[in-house]
Amino acid sequence: MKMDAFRYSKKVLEHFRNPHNMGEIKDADGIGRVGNPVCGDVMYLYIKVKDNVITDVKFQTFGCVAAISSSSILTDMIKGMTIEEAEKLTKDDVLKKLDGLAPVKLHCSVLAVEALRKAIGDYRKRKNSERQRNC
Amino acid sequence: MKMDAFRYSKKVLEHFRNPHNMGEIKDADGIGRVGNPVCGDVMYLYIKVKDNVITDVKFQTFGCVAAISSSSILTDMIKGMTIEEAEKLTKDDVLKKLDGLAPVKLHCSVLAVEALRKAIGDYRKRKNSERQRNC
Amino acid sequence: MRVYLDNAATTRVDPAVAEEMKKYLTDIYGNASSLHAFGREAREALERARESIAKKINANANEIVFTSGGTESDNLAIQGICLAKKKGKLLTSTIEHPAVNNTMLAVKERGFGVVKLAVDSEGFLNLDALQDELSGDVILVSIIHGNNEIGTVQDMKAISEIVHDKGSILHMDCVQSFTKVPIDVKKTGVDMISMASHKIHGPKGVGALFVREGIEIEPLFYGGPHEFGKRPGTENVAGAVAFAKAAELMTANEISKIKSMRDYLVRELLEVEDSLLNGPGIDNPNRRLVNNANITFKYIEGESLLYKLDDYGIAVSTGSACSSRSLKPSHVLSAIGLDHKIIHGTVRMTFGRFNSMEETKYAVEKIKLCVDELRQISPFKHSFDNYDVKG
Amino acid sequence: MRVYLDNAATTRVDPAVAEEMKKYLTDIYGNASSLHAFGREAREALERARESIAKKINANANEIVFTSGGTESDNLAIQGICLAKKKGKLLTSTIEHPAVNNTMLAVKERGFGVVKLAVDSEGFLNLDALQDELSGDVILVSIIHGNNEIGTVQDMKAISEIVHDKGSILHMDCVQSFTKVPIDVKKTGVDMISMASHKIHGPKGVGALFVREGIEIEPLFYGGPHEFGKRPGTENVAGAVAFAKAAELMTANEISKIKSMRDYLVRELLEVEDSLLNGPGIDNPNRRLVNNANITFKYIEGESLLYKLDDYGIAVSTGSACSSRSLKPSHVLSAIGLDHKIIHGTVRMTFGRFNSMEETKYAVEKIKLCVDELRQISPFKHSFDNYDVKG
Ligand SMILES: Cc1ncc(COP(=O)(O)O)c(C=O)c1O
Ligand SMILES: Cc1ncc(COP(=O)(O)O)c(C=O)c1O
Repeated sequence: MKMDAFRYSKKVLEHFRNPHNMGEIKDADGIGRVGNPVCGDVMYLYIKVKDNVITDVKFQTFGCVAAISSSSILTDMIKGMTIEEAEKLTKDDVLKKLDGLAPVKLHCSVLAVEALRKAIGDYRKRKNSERQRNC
Repeated sequence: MKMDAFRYSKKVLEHFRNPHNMGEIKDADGIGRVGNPVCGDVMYLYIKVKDNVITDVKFQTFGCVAAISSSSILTDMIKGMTIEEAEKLTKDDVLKKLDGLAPVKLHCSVLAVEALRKAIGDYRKRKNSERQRNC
Repeated sequence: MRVYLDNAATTRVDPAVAEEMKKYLTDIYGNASSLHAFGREAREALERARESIAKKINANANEIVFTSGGTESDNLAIQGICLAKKKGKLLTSTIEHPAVNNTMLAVKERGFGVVKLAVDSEGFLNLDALQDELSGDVILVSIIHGNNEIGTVQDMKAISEIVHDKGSILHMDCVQSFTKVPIDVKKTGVDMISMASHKIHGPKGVGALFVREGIEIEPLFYGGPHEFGKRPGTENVAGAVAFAKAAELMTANEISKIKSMRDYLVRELLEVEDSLLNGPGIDNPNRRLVNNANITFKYIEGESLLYKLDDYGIAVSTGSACSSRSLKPSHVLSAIGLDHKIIHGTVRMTFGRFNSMEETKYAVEKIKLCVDELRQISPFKHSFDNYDVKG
Repeated sequence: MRVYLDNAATTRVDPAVAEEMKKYLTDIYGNASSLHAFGREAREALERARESIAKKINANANEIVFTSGGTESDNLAIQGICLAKKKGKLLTSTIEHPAVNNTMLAVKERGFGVVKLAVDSEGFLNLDALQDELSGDVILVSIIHGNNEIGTVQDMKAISEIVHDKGSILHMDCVQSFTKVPIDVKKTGVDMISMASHKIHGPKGVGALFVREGIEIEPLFYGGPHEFGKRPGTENVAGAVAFAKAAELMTANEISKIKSMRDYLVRELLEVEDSLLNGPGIDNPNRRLVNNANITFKYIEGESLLYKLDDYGIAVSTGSACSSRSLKPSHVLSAIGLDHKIIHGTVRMTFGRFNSMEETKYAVEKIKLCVDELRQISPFKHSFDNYDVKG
């Protein structure tokens, strides 16, 4: 139903009710912090990486239902992935897993993917500087 | 109540339900026939006159509730009047007796008074021609 | 006995409809635009009602805009197109309801061209005239589908084809015909149709406008994003649900029951001397609304007959309810060529689901009696000789 | 437990109102414009309802025009004046409901001047600004009386005096304030006020506009001569009767019961760390709607709180119901100067006659719990440090 486009899917509400991987990793290997100017949402993503594989991940999100569930599902998705695999994830992958989002809420899935990209970038930067330091 | 201005008074409905002096006088001394171009109503008024006094009166009306009750009340009013008294009647006298009429219906009381004027005119004309014949 | 024969003016709400409605007043009372459970329940009910109305005319749910009634629907269609198109010409008929007639007058004052098309003696639109007047600048054709006074049902498909041949848009006022005549917006191609709940045993204050997807109209008023941006205001959920329920209850059975009572009444009353039926014959339900009888009794006046019948508990009308306070002779009866002398002797009797054959027989008896009594008062008996009395 | 705390969006119809209404659906069902007994009964009911609504605001019955709701009333006032005056300037505030806001936008597009007047941090209109902007060409001032989001109740008399000093016309949107704040149109001199039934435990689909005798407005749509020529369409008798009944049931007792629940909730929730009340203080019922609580919880987002509470059966809102599907931060909260970071952490809880203290306590408990849970997910705990994350 057209007028019902705003409703959240069951999947979205499931993750909202019981968000997975919520919290902070004090000694993270990479941190992605992104804010969404459209609606004021903010997401922090923390990753632990070992042998190029994401071994742990946590998030903190200030935002709406869609933002929180996108965060939760994304953390589920990337745990165990290699950095390269994770890097290839798009907002559409997140959307699919969430059984879709209303058009006005699409940007929330973007937020999660952006946080991931930033966390990976941060992880690479740290590794680089580590390597440089090791040289 | 303003929006109720169209309702008929009890008096109007009484006369409508039981119109007085309804019918025709075959040997009338005066007949007034008037039509109302506004709403298509037509009224015929028949009078019998003796010694300048209206001794009998009857009407036939093709028209709405207001037209029929105006006819009825007018016939009641003029029975027993002298021609001069009857001639002085105005639509306001009729309206008063009917406890008023809605603005859109005012012309119905005019119709009755006009029929009366015409019947009196007819009566006078006949008397005149009679007198002339008697000369 | 009380006999309500004015179902074209409005109808008794079916107790089953009232019952259903109550649930959405006191139990499912949320705002259909609210996000919480109370709102979602209301939204679901509203959308079910929309689907149901859509189904009745073979439309899609997103083509149904709920309004406050027939008048608003007519205005939304006509003004809505005028506001969207900014200029142009509109075609309509000489037998429209005031909701269309007066809206046409209003847009005419705002600079739009308005042409009224003639009808024949039964009230059917002159299709040649329609064809002739259609030109590139005609932004809308608005024709009453089932006439509220004389029951004439226009040929929706034929009109639609002509209008679309010339690339224009067709609105039909189906306030009287909805559920009484089968309407299929896909088969006929009509672009907009007006409907009202209170004419089909639903509550007053609810109506709908079907607007074909792709037809752009501007709203009449502004506010929230309700009803696809075409009609703002907190949705009248209980009203919409009740409207849908009422439409569902108008079955073929009910329709044929109504028709048989109407047919009986018409046949009986046409036996009265100097009486005539206005509008199409009563046989074909696709040419005349099954619930409508419009009869002229010569030599008497309709309002007088109305009041006499009122004393017997019988409700009839002398025209449309909203013009009953006006003295002007019916423009519809004038349009079909009725002489002004006899126009005033016309009464409309319209049936509904709650009438019975017993009531109908009682009404016939009293109508005959009252016509007779009024004719006794009337100066005219068998002709209108001497009608044009001179000064 | 289900707790409905969204009574500013809409209310549960009082069973007594629904009962009364039913009578006018199934028993007194005539068309109020019909001449027969069925019509006269309906007319009498309609006019009694009109008298009753008029009395509530000390108006005359012929100054009450029934409409389909608050949105239509607002539009009839604003568009009605614009259509009548043809040109000129309109003044309004920065905290109007979309029914006024978007109508102002529409008339602006049609060439009218529109100026929005600022409010202070509690939402009260800047009277100096009003004075300054009033000039000879101001054809209408339209100000919301009781604000639907933050509950601010404007000083009707003071505003009216200023507006009339400059010879202009004052409309006030009283959709939220009607029956909750005493309104006296004679004492205050206000020229038009909008009201809606569904905000006071009456049915949806009914509203009214008070139009002072002598104020000329054009109708929004055209049809029969109903409602003093200002609003055509078959009169919604049952709706009007129900609206009047609902208004009668809003007694001082009910109001004070509502206020005490609201006050309890606000006091409790302000004990939550980093929470704040938006709008005027809760003490003076003439400065703040007695049923309104609008609270910001820092570091969380209102929609998330709404959905969490929904799981507990508690209905709250993040703004007006009709903007709940939009992402834009509340223009009302922006207008009172709330920082955009915390605007989104706002929820509105509004009480009605059917809430209980038990429900209120349950709601307080769950709100505290949910705020806490959401703050655990949030990256911000005691400050918005690091909010402006850079690319
Ligand atoms: C053909 C037609 N169109 C429009 C209307 C107006 O509908 P409403 O009175 O519900 O506004 C009516 C009935 O009054 C009607 O019969
Ligand atoms: C202040 C205010 N004005 C106008 C409206 C519009 O009223 P309605 O939704 O009944 O059309 C509302 C409520 O939605 C309101 O709160």
